Formats: sequence, C-alpha cells, structure tokens
Amino acid sequence: MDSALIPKGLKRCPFPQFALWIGAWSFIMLWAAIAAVIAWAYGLNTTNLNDYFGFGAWITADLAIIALGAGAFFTGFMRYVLGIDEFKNILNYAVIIGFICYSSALAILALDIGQPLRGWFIFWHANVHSMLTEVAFCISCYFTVLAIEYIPIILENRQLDKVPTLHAFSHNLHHIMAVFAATGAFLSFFHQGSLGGVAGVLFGRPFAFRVHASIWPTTFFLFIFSAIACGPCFTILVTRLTEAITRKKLVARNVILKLATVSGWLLVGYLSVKMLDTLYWAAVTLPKMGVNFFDMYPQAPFNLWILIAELGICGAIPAAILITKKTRENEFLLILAAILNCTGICINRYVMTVQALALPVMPFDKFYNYVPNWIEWITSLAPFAFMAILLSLSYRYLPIFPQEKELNP
Amino acid sequence: MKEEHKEGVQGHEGGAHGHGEKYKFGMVIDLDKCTGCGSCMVACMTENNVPYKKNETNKLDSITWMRVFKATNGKPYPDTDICYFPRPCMHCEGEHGHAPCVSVCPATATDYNYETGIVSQIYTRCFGCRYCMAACPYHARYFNWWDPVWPDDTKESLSPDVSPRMRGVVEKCSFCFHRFQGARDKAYAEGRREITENEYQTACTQACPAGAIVFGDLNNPEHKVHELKQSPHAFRLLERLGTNPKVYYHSTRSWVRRAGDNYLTNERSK
Amino acid sequence: MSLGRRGFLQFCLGAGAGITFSPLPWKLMDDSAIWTQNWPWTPVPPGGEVSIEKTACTLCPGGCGITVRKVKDRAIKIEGMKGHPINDGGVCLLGMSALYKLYGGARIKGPLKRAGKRGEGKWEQIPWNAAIAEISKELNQKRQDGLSHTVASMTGTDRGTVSQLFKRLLAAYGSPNVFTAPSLQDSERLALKLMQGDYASAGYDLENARYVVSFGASIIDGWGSPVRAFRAHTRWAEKAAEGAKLVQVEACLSNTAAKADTWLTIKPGTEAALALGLAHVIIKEKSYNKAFIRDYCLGFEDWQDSGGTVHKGFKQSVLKEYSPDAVSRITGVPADRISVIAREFAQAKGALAVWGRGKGTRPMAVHDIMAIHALNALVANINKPGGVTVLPDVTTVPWPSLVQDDIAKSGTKQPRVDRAGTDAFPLSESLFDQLPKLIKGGTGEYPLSVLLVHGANPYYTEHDRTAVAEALDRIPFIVSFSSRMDETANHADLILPNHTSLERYEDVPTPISSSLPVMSLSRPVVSPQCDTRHVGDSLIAIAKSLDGSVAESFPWDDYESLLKATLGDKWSVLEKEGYWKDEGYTPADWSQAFRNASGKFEFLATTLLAGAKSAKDCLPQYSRAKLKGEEFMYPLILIPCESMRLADGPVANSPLMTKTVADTVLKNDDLCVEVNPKTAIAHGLTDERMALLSTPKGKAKVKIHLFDGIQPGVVAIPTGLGHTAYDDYLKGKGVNSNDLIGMIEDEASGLDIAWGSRASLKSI
Amino acid sequence: MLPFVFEWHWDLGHVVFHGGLWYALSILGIGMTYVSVKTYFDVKRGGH
Amino acid sequence: MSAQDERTKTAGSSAVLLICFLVGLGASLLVGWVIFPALLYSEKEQPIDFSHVVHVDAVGDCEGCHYFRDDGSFSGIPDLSNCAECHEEAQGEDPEELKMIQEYIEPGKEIPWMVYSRQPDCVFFSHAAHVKMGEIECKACHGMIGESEHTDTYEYNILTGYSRNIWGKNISGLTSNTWESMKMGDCGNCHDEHGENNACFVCHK
Repeated sequence: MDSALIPKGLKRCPFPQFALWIGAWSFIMLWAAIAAVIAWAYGLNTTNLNDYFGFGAWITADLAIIALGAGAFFTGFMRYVLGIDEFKNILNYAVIIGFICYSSALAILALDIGQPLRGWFIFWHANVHSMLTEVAFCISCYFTVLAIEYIPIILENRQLDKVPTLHAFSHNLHHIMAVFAATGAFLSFFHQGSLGGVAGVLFGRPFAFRVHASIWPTTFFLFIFSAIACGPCFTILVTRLTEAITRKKLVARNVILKLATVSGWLLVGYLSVKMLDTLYWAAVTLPKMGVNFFDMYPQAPFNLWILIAELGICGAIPAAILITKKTRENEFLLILAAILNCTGICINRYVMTVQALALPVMPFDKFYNYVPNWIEWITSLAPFAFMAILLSLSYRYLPIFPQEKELNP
Repeated sequence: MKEEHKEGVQGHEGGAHGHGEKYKFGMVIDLDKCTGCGSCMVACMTENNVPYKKNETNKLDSITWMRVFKATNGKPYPDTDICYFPRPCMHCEGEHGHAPCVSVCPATATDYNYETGIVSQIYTRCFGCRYCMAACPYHARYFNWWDPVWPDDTKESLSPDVSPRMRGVVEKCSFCFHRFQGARDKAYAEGRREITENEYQTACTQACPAGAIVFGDLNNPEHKVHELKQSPHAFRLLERLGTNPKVYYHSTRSWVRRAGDNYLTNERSK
Repeated sequence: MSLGRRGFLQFCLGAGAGITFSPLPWKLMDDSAIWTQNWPWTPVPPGGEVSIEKTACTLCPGGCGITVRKVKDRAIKIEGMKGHPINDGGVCLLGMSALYKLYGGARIKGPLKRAGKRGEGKWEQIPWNAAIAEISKELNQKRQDGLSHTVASMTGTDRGTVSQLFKRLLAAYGSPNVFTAPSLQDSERLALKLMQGDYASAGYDLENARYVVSFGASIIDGWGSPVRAFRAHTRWAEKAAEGAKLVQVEACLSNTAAKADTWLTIKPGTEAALALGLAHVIIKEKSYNKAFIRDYCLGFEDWQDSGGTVHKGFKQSVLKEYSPDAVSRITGVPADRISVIAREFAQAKGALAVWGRGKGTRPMAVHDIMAIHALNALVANINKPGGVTVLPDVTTVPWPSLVQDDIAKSGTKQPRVDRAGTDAFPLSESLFDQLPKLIKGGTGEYPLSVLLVHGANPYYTEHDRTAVAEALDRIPFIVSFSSRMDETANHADLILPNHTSLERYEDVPTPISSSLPVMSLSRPVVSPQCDTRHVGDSLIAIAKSLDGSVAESFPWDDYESLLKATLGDKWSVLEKEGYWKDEGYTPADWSQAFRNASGKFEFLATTLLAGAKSAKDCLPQYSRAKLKGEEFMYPLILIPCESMRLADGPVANSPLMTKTVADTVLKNDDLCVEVNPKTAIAHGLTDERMALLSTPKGKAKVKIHLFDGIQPGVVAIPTGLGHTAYDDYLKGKGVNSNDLIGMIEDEASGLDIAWGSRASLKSI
Repeated sequence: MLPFVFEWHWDLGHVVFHGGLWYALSILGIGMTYVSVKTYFDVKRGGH
Repeated sequence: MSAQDERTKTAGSSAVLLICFLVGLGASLLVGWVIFPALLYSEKEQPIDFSHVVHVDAVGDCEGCHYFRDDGSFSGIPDLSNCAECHEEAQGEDPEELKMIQEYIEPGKEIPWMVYSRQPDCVFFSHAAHVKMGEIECKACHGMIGESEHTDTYEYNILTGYSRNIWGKNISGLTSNTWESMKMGDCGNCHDEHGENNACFVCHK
C-alpha cells in the first residue's frame, strides 16, 4: 500500500498492522490533546498545581525529557566535533529522539504557562538575568538546530530523494552538518546548564540553592554533566526497544557498547562531582542559612531514601555496571544499568523541582505534598506516545539505520 | 518640541536614568501589638481588588497579598504560646535590587524600583511561568488560577486605582503603590516634589486597629520606621538567606524572634 | 513535477514572503496578547472624582467612626475615622465588610411576602404600601380581638432611636412584650443595679488601666468595642516597661491569652471562684482600700438584721470559703499563683478586673459578675482613671409624650410573656431565652401572635437554637426588617427590608464598655441600591396606619426628621464631625456615685434581701452552673471560642472575612474543633480526621485540630459558622455552635448563663 | 529584544547574552542561506 | 524535443513560475497592508459632533474643561454637569446642539464620548506629573485636537478594543510626530531621553 515510500531493500510490517500500532498511540495523543485543550480553555485550576507548587509534574517532565534527549547533541558532538566515526550509525536515531524530546518539552512549556498567548514575551521582553530566559532562547535555538538536522534525514525518503532540488539540498546540508552540530552542542551545553541554573539560583530555597562558580551555580555544570551521562543511555534504551519491537538488529553491538562505556565514565565523573557538591552544600551552604542537612529530608517521599535512590541505586550501581567490561557486555545488566541511569536523572530533576518547593523555608510554615492530577499525568506522558509515533514513521519511511541492511541479511 | 521637554524636567533630582535612591519604603510590624485579627488582610483585599471564591479554605490557591501566619512555640499546655506573623510582600532588596523573584522573571514582569525600593508586579506583562513563586521563600506571590468573579453588584465596590487581574498571572502586595502615585499626583498639583510620611501609607497600616504596622521611608530619619527598625528586638524574616527584606518585625519574646529565621540546633539566634 | 504544482509552490513562497513583510502576523501576535490583557470578562472599574464621606459603623455595638471612599457614586473602601474617640483611624474586618452587605449577595431587594411554606425560601414581591397594609391589617385585628399584648418585638439592642421606636410602637399599640437579644449586658446591668444602683453597662477606662485581670473576657478577640480594646492593648504593650500588665484567665489560649503577660489557665466556668480567691488574699493581707471600704461600702463587715441575727459580711464569707487552697481545688489554678496575682493586683495603680466571656455576647451569671466587680471595689478603682464607671446616657431631646388609648393601656398592663419584671423574675428586663420553654411547654400566660424582628437573628444566634426555632415557628406571624436574607428573615412571613448601614441614618449611642460618653452618626453615603426603606420610616408608616390613638404618638414625618429633632443641637456637630463626645466628662465623686437606697457600694445586695432564701445569697459568690448530661456519656467539656474573623452575631461574615479564616478552623465545609493532643490520645482522635461531636443538645460532624494551647479535657468550637441562610459564600459552611449548647437558667434572674456544655468526641 | 527598545540596557548581561544569541542565530542563518543558495546553483548547473 | 524547445520551455516555465511568485507576493502584501488593517479596525461616530475651536474660543484654554481636581487627579473628558454649566439651554440653532440638549442634558444622561487617547486599565498616567511638573504641552501627546472643528471618526481595534490612536493611524507603526502614537515604547523612550525613571510601577497599576 505504502511500499513506494518504504526505503529500498528494507522489510517493514504490513500497512494495516502499522496503522493499528499508530492508531493505538494516537489515542493517547488525542487524550493528551483533550487534556491540553481543557487546561488552555479553563486555565490552570484544572491541574493540581498551586501556589506552593508552582512547578510540578510538567516542569519535572520538561527537565527530565530534555536531559534524556541530550543523547542527540552529545552523539552529534562526539561524531562531528570529536570525530568518533562509529557513532554515525546511531546518530540519525539520536537526532530524531532529541527532536522528539525537545518538541515535547516546548509543548509542555506552552501548557505550563498561565498565558500561552503571551508566551513570546519571554523573547521580546527578555530579562537576560533570568535562567529561564536563557533556557527559552537556547531550547528554541537548539530545537531549530534539531529540525535542521532532521531535514536531511527526511529528505532521504525514497520519493523525496527523487526531487533534484531536495536531493541537492539534503546533500549540501549534510555537507556542512558539522557546523550545525557544533552550534547545537554549544547551545545545548548552555541550556542543559541553564536548566540547572533555574534551580540553583533560587537563593530563597535552601534545597535548590548552590554556590556560584563564576556566574553560574554549580547545578549549571551538574545538569550538563548528568544530561550527557544519561542521554546516551536513553538512546541505547530506545534503540534496544526498537530492536525488540521490530525484531531486527539495527545498530551494531560495538556502537552500543561504546556509547555505554562513554555514558558509564561520564556517570562516574558526574557522580563524583555531584558528591562533592552535595557535601559542600551540606557542610557549608546549608549551615550558613541556618539549615541542617537532615532537615532537607524530613519525611516521605522526601526522606534520605530519595537521595540514596538518586545517587546510589540509580547512580553508583549503573555507573559500576557500565564501566566494567564484563557486566556491560551482559545484555540484561546493560539494559538494567541504562534504565537505572535514566531513572536516577529523572529523580534528580524531580527533587530539584518538587522537593525544592515542598520544603517549607519559613520555620512556621507547613509541609504540603503535591500529587499531579490526570491532566498533568497524561500530558507529561504523552511524549512517549509522540515518540512511538514519530519514531515508527521515521523508521518505516526513512533509512535511519545505516547498518540495518548489513545486520539483517 | 524636545527642547521644551528638557526645560520642563530641569531640576529633577531622580538621578541618572531613574536609578537614584530616593526613597526606601519599608515596614516595621510590632508582633507584640498584633492581635492576629485579620483586618489588615481584609483592608488589603478591598483596597487592591483581590477576588474571592466560594471556598477559600485551600490556602494553597487562596490569594491573600497580606497573609497572617500563626507560629507556635511548640511547647505543651499550659506553656504554649502563639504569635501571628502578618506577611506582606517583603520587597526584598537582595544585593543591589536582586530580589529572589526579580532576577528570575524571564519577561521582566517584575522589577526593583530603585527610586522607591518597591518590587513591582505587572500583570499584563506576566505570562504566568510562576518561576518567581518558586523563588520566593515567603510565599508572598500568588497565582490567579481562576478568572476573578465578583458576585451580584459587588463589582461596584472595585477600586479604579488597582487593575483587576486576569486569570493566569502572578500577583502580590505592591505596598499599595497606587497610593504613592496618588500622593505624588497631589504633590505635583501643589508644586511639590516630595511627599510627607502621612501622605503615603499602605491600606494595612492604615486599617490595623492595634496600630501594629508602621510604614515609611527606611532611609529617612524623620520617619518612624527609621528608628523602629534599629531596635534590638527588631528582626526580619529569613534574613540569613540574603533576601534583604524591607519588612521588619519587632517582638520582645525571644522565641518569636527565633521563629523568624532558621537556626541550627545549638546555634544562638540574634 | 508538473508546472501547475511548481507554480502553486512558487505562489505560496511569494505569499509567505509577502505576509512576513506585512504587519499581519506581527500585529496579530501582538494584538492577541493585548486581547489577553483586556479580556472582556475581567472587570474594569470606572474612574471618577474621589470623595470621602464620614459616617459611623453600625455592624457591631463597637460604635466606630468610619470614612467611606467613593468614586463618583460607588462606595469602594471603608476606613477608620482619624480622630474618632473610639477607634481613631483603626477599623476591623467586620466594619470593612459593610461594602459587601451593600452590594453583595443575599440582599433583599424589596418587600417580600411568604409564598411557600415557612423557611422554604419562596417569596412573592409586593409593593411597599401592600406590605404596610398587610401588617396593619394583622395588628388592627389583634387590637380588635383584645390580643394586642400578644404582639412582640425583638431588637438586637435596646439602645438608640430605632429600638426606642419599637418600644414606643408597642407601648402605643398595647403590648409589654419588647425583647432585646440576650447578651452579657443583661446580667451586667443587673449586677450593677444590685451593687451600684444603676441599670447600666460598665465603662472601663482601659487606656489608663495598668494591671488588667480579665476573667475570660476575650479583650482582643472582639470584646466590647473591639477596635478600642485593641488600641488599649497596644497602650499596655507600649507601657509594658512601666509595668502595664494583662492577666488573662481562660481555659484556652485565645489570642487574648497569647498576647497577655500572664495566661492563667483555669477550669472553664470557675472564674468567679478565682476572683473570690484573689479577694481572700487581698482581704487577708489587708491590702484593700480601707477608706473606700469604710466610707462608701455596705456589707463588707458582718452585719445584724432587724431580727438581731448576725450575718456574715463579704469579708468573713470570703475568708472562710475562698482560701487559695480551696479556690485552687475549684479552679485548677495553683494556690501560690493566686497569691501572687492578688498581691500584684492590690499593689498596682489602675488595677482593673474585667468580666465577660468571649466577645461579651456570651452570658455570665449575675453573681459571677458581682464577685469579679467586688475586686474593683476592694482596690476602690471605681469612677477613677483606669477604673470602672457607669456612664450616663447621652442626653437627647425627649420625644412628645406617649398617647395610649384604653386598648393600649390595658394591653401594656398585661404581664410579659417571659415573666421578666413579674414576681418570678422581678429584676430582669427581658428574658428572650425563656421563650422556648414557655411557648413550647404552654406554661406561658398566653401565646404570642406576632413578632417583629429587627437587628436580631434569633434563628441563628441563640443557645439551644433548635428549641428556639421550634418555639418561634409557633408564632403565626413573623415580620422581619432585615436587609439581607438571614435565618430569621428566611422564616418570616413578611419582610420589610431596611436600608443597609451605608444607606441610612442612625444614631450610634455610646459604645459598650466606653468610659467616655460618645455619640456618632451613621449616614447614608450612597443612595439606596434596592427598593428598601429605613426601618424607622417603616415603623412610622405602620403606626400611622393603625387604629386608635397609635398614630398620635408618632408625630414625625419620617425617621430623618425624628432623628434631627431628637439629637437637637448635637445634630449640627454630628453632621459636621460624624461624632460628638462629652469632652469635659468626669465620673461622679464616690459620694454621688452609688444610687442605691444606701447610697453606697453594696457588697451585700440589699435589693435581693427581701426575696432571698438566705442572706448569703445576696453576697458575691461562686456557684458553678451545672451542665446537663452525665460525665460517663459526655466526658469532655465543650466551650465556644470566638474570633475577630468570624462574626457570630446578627451580622454575618462577608466572603473576605471568611477568606481570612485559617484552614485549621474551616476546611472545605468542615468545621474544626480544637483539642489537646492529650485529649486526642485519651479519646482515640486523630489530627485532621473527622469525629462526631455530641452534646445533650445535638450532634455534629467536625474535624479534629490538635492544638497544645487548650486544656486537656476541653473542646473548643469556633462560633459564627454553620449558617443555613445568606448566600453560597457562607451557607452550609461549618457548624453552628449554638445548636450544641443548651440553655442553663440562672435561678435568680431567669437569664441563660450557659458557658459551655458537656460533650463527647468519637472518631468516625 | 532589540537595542532600540527602551527596556534595553547597554550592560554586560545584555551584551554577553545577546552576543551569544545572535552569534548562534547568525551561524544557523548563514548556514541555511549558504545551503539554499548552493542548492539553487547546483540545481541550475546540474540541470537534473 | 529539440534543445531549442527545451530552452524555450524552460524559459517559459521560469517566467510562469516568477509570475506565480509575484502574484503570491502581491496578493499577500495587499492582504497584509490593506485588507487586514481594514478588517482589524472598526469605526464609530461620536454621539455629538463637537468643535474644539468653538469651545477653546469660549473658554480660553484646555484647562477650562479638562481641569485638575484638588487631589491632583485629572478630570479628563468633562461630564454632563460640566457641559450643563453652559448648555443648560441651547446656545444657537445647531442641530447637534439641539440633539445634545434633547438626548443628554434634559434626561440627565451622560454623553458616551469615545476617548481617542484611552489607555488600557493597566496604565497609570499622571497628567499632574506631565503637565504640572513636566510642563509638557497638551499637544505633545494629543496633537492638534484642540484645533478640530469636528469630531473625528473613532476607530478601534476589534481584537483589543484599543482606540486606533494608541497604535497610530499608520499600520506600520512608524510615526513622525510625538502625538501620532501612544504605545508603551513612546512613553518609555521619552522617559529615557529625559532621564526619568522607567521602572514598571511608574506607569503601571
């Protein structure tokens, strides 16, 4: 039915099966769209957000998605700037994953603001001292980069490639892709960092506040570090998942393992710096504010276990697995480590958002908890459906895995 | 045309680009006098067109620019004691005007006015990202989760001096800035540039039946606040965070003063 | 690609370029943002010339002067009047709420006649003349039937021209049944009558008092004239270094207790015992004012009656029965603290004992007040700076004499239905709380046929509210003059809505507890917003429509001319300043102060001697009112607790006031009761969980709020919630504490003296 | 925000931030223009 | 097909393509610059045709009608009572004058003037600061309205409700006189030029 669009020489499932699969995910998208329309039409009182939790599920989801999407820029950075050539075999996929993550993040941001029609004020009336401004500019710019990176992949479609102009355009774009990738990496470093800065500059919130190294709080660097440490793992996870669903080998094992190794060592690096930062925060920053370290972990779900989960279970353990050759090469452990690594970063983004706001700062203030409602849940989870749909479409109609033919003879 | 303008503003002492520090408005609230009656809250809400809903018992979505917090000393009966903390916006100065909320606002919807020391909030500029609320440790900023609705004819009692807010934006105490504007208008009409202490008072100050709130220019030795803030019993909320607030509190009870900030277990408070 | 497709593509490219370089996208983006800044459904208050009008607040007996800020014709803000002798610029949250009562929900927009069943809320709108005709038909009929005495009125207060008009209407018409809403004033007036010879309210020179012992009076929770009390407290705080001190005697840590220098925790209801304990120490240590006691007091020492029997005086009776140890056992206050407070009290300059529970609307027994007032006599702090005084009424021009025809004469001679002033309760003036018992039990002399209600809301405010409602429901014709649909208006047969406080003239007499004669004038600051009429005008119109000589007692054209005539030369001052004060007033000298037959301050109430069972009953004493219910069923004590943020009288909360109420008092529609953590453990209660609160009078589902500042074994219930009328901003929120507390009758006066109730709490 | 808007201030923050921003935007813009122009000539020359 | 044909065809198709492009460009420019503004703004006539010239002659200056109150606030457009001071009875035979008397003065109904310079509710503008302290002439912001003999048609933006005079009659937003637009930028630039405070609360409420 759509065989004319499917890349030459590749096997894809029958169209009805594909349609059903896309339909199922579209249902979730539709559900999320309804939620979004409700939130826009009736205002944010339709969520469980409140004055104590101005940031909640959406910002957590945003931060997490963008950290997970870091695979795109970092793989591009390694491929084009550091010249590690194997990564070209996974780069296309990483770029599409990144594109999905960033577009989802933008969509969620559009939901999260009280006056979406005035959202562009952040650009036109920008306050350059605000971390959020930096985030907005960098995300939009980097999203443009991702779109530019995505274009040649789309143009490789069998039918589009036949159009001479598009073919030439794609070719030329490929030619200078390194420039875009480098710019993208530059932008991305900044906005991963500024997302960290968003929490770190809050000097009214002892949980989030960190001392500044030059003009940025340490979270600026920690967020970059943690994003590049987990982004590749997310790329691995999605790739492996795609392979499991398509029942095909799509990327050579050595590429995956190399990515895992990089991720592992970055995670080790990140954890060491994060430990140092946490120690300094506990020993110097907090006492200056008159706050005990243990006051920061008063009760469930924000007790010490969340710290142990973030840095130990979802930090040290995956790091150990990933840097050890033997464990890394065990498929089960590799996937486990990747999952833990991604979870750890999500926990980090969660605590830096929600726990930072949940802890009362005024001694006579009360502790409140916050649970998102269905509108927040569905719209926060919709990126997964979006990802399923866009990845499926890309996989079906675009030759995104250079090694697919050779691995599936 | 422009020459005429220039002549008109000669002799203005606002300083270059309006960054001259002319006034520094602030408050001293005597917690020994405050009875926790809540009149300041109602005075504020009527003065500033703050709306109300049928159910306002969820204090996490209830807009009260001035909110009276209740602190207890934590001791069992009969040694229990309570104290009320009326909490307007603290109009933090931070370091050189870098209030926690001002520096984070991405769209410059809130700024620190160096001429008055007042932290503004411009509702029509705000697009509701709520970053400032995350930044404020005093919970002085409120989000309009709903469209404001005034039942029956109660719209009739809205003040034209304060613009009602639409849904989806953040609002907070402005130190009744419109009263400053009004006082200055009157002064201008009378050919004066300066306004007196009495001419500009916030609605809560004016209403407080106990006279617990004193408002004025912290820099001006002739204003009452100037002396009051120097009392050994004066303190500010969460001073250690470096927010540098312009609202001072006063209490002769040491536990109350300690309740105004965080201290390590064995640390001595001021 | 075909030429057509490429052409179309080029067209689109061109269009895109053109649009980009036109204002369309940019202006549209800008304008859509501007649209959100000016949403048509967000109101824009119109501007205009600003004016400030002086008037007085009539929402509580506090008598504050207020100013109303107006923009053109709209009233937009209420502020305290600077320079007013009572509040000098301060204003409370209830006072500021008058705007809501003016423009807000539940306003009655014109005369209404009941169309459905009582309380059903179905009304028929009728014109004013029909409404007046309706009521005059009813009243004329009763006169013809010789039942004029079965017509009764109930007003919120007995002070001021409006309540005097009610009194006059009933007198001219022919009924003795003029009721005022029960309050502490009833007992207070009686106690002062007994001890000082005047039916009067006490005035306290709070500002100059320097050692105040408050026996349960919530001085800064809305007691007396609230703003004035706040200001006095501020004075004490300022003079703390000079030894000014407030001692609060109370079972729970009210705001007053928290602000007091000493919080004396006491078993609820035993305040009089403590007062007598203090008196014991003062007498024993001979630190009382001997000259005053000797020259100006009666009944301090033992005395001999005409039969020759020697009776104990106050001194011996107190020395015998109220030793610190004995008092400590009754009250739970440690004996040494009693001695310390007594010594401080006796030595202080301006030592003042203040009585009253809550805001001063909750009752207290006459003997309790006598016991506390005896302390003021011991230190001779009567009619002195910082002391207690009895104020004369502000003089006004007397009305033309009352004209009564035969029907009126015989009607007014009938005994009152509540037996006040009869042999049963010779000294009492109005005993509204007796009505349920009398009407329901049928023991009254006669049933009431008509009730006119103004400024009161008995369907909400009275103890044992259910019984009150049942009793009132038996009255066939109830007329309400309320301007808002309160519980009583909701049960009325006819409503003649009054202007709200900002639309009408009214004289505001000296506020309760004031030590200076002050009168203020409430004035219309905006024109009437609805088809309402001043209650005074309604009364005059009714009087003029009645048969017989009734109209002759009402020679005035309207209320305004009546008020002008009554206030005489004070009118011009009141019009200009908004208030009048008796600048040169000084309290009478001791030799003139006491207007008993004896001319002295009477520890021994000689007025009571004739009717008393024993002479001892005529002395200040403590007798704990027995609460109904058995301890094993109701192991806890329930006490009402009051707050400035909740109006519990005939004027209800505005939405903004309710907004200030903490979520530990009202959460959604659930009322929270305060319980000590120890009580919670003993009774299996959990913080923020629901529980069933039962008393002998009723049951209610409440939420538990654990609070250390309340006595173990005691439950505090906030008052002022649980309305069944008004609008959705108030109706159905919380529980009415009056549903749970029954009446306890004081044997001597017939007054209700219930200060609480037995209760139980069970987790549900 | 552009320098001719009154809210603009010539201070370090604005210069650094907007410097970085316009630098990145220029690269993207120039890159895309280059690719478009080159494609145009490629197609014209190649004629396929 | 010959090479000649090929070329002609290419050239022909190029021309067609160029025409398509230009048609698209022209059409959209027309839409953007002419049709869009026409749709965006709607027009209303003032209730009464008013002549400033006549009134300035009679009263003498602007402040006779547009006066300051004692509290320093500015009265703006006079209300009916101000008008009635002179127009209790008709002055002359002008039909507009008679209309005013009949429709507004006699029934005591305020004249629903539409204000060309009406700022949105969020704006606080102090006439006292500009006119009294700053000694700025009325026409600096309001232009030549004092010399008008007839009322202009009131145009307003159907989306925002703003008077067209705020944005300026020119849809491009370009102006050559200070009174041609009244946007925030205009206020801000003037404040900047004169070293006046540009903090938000100076002009916002």
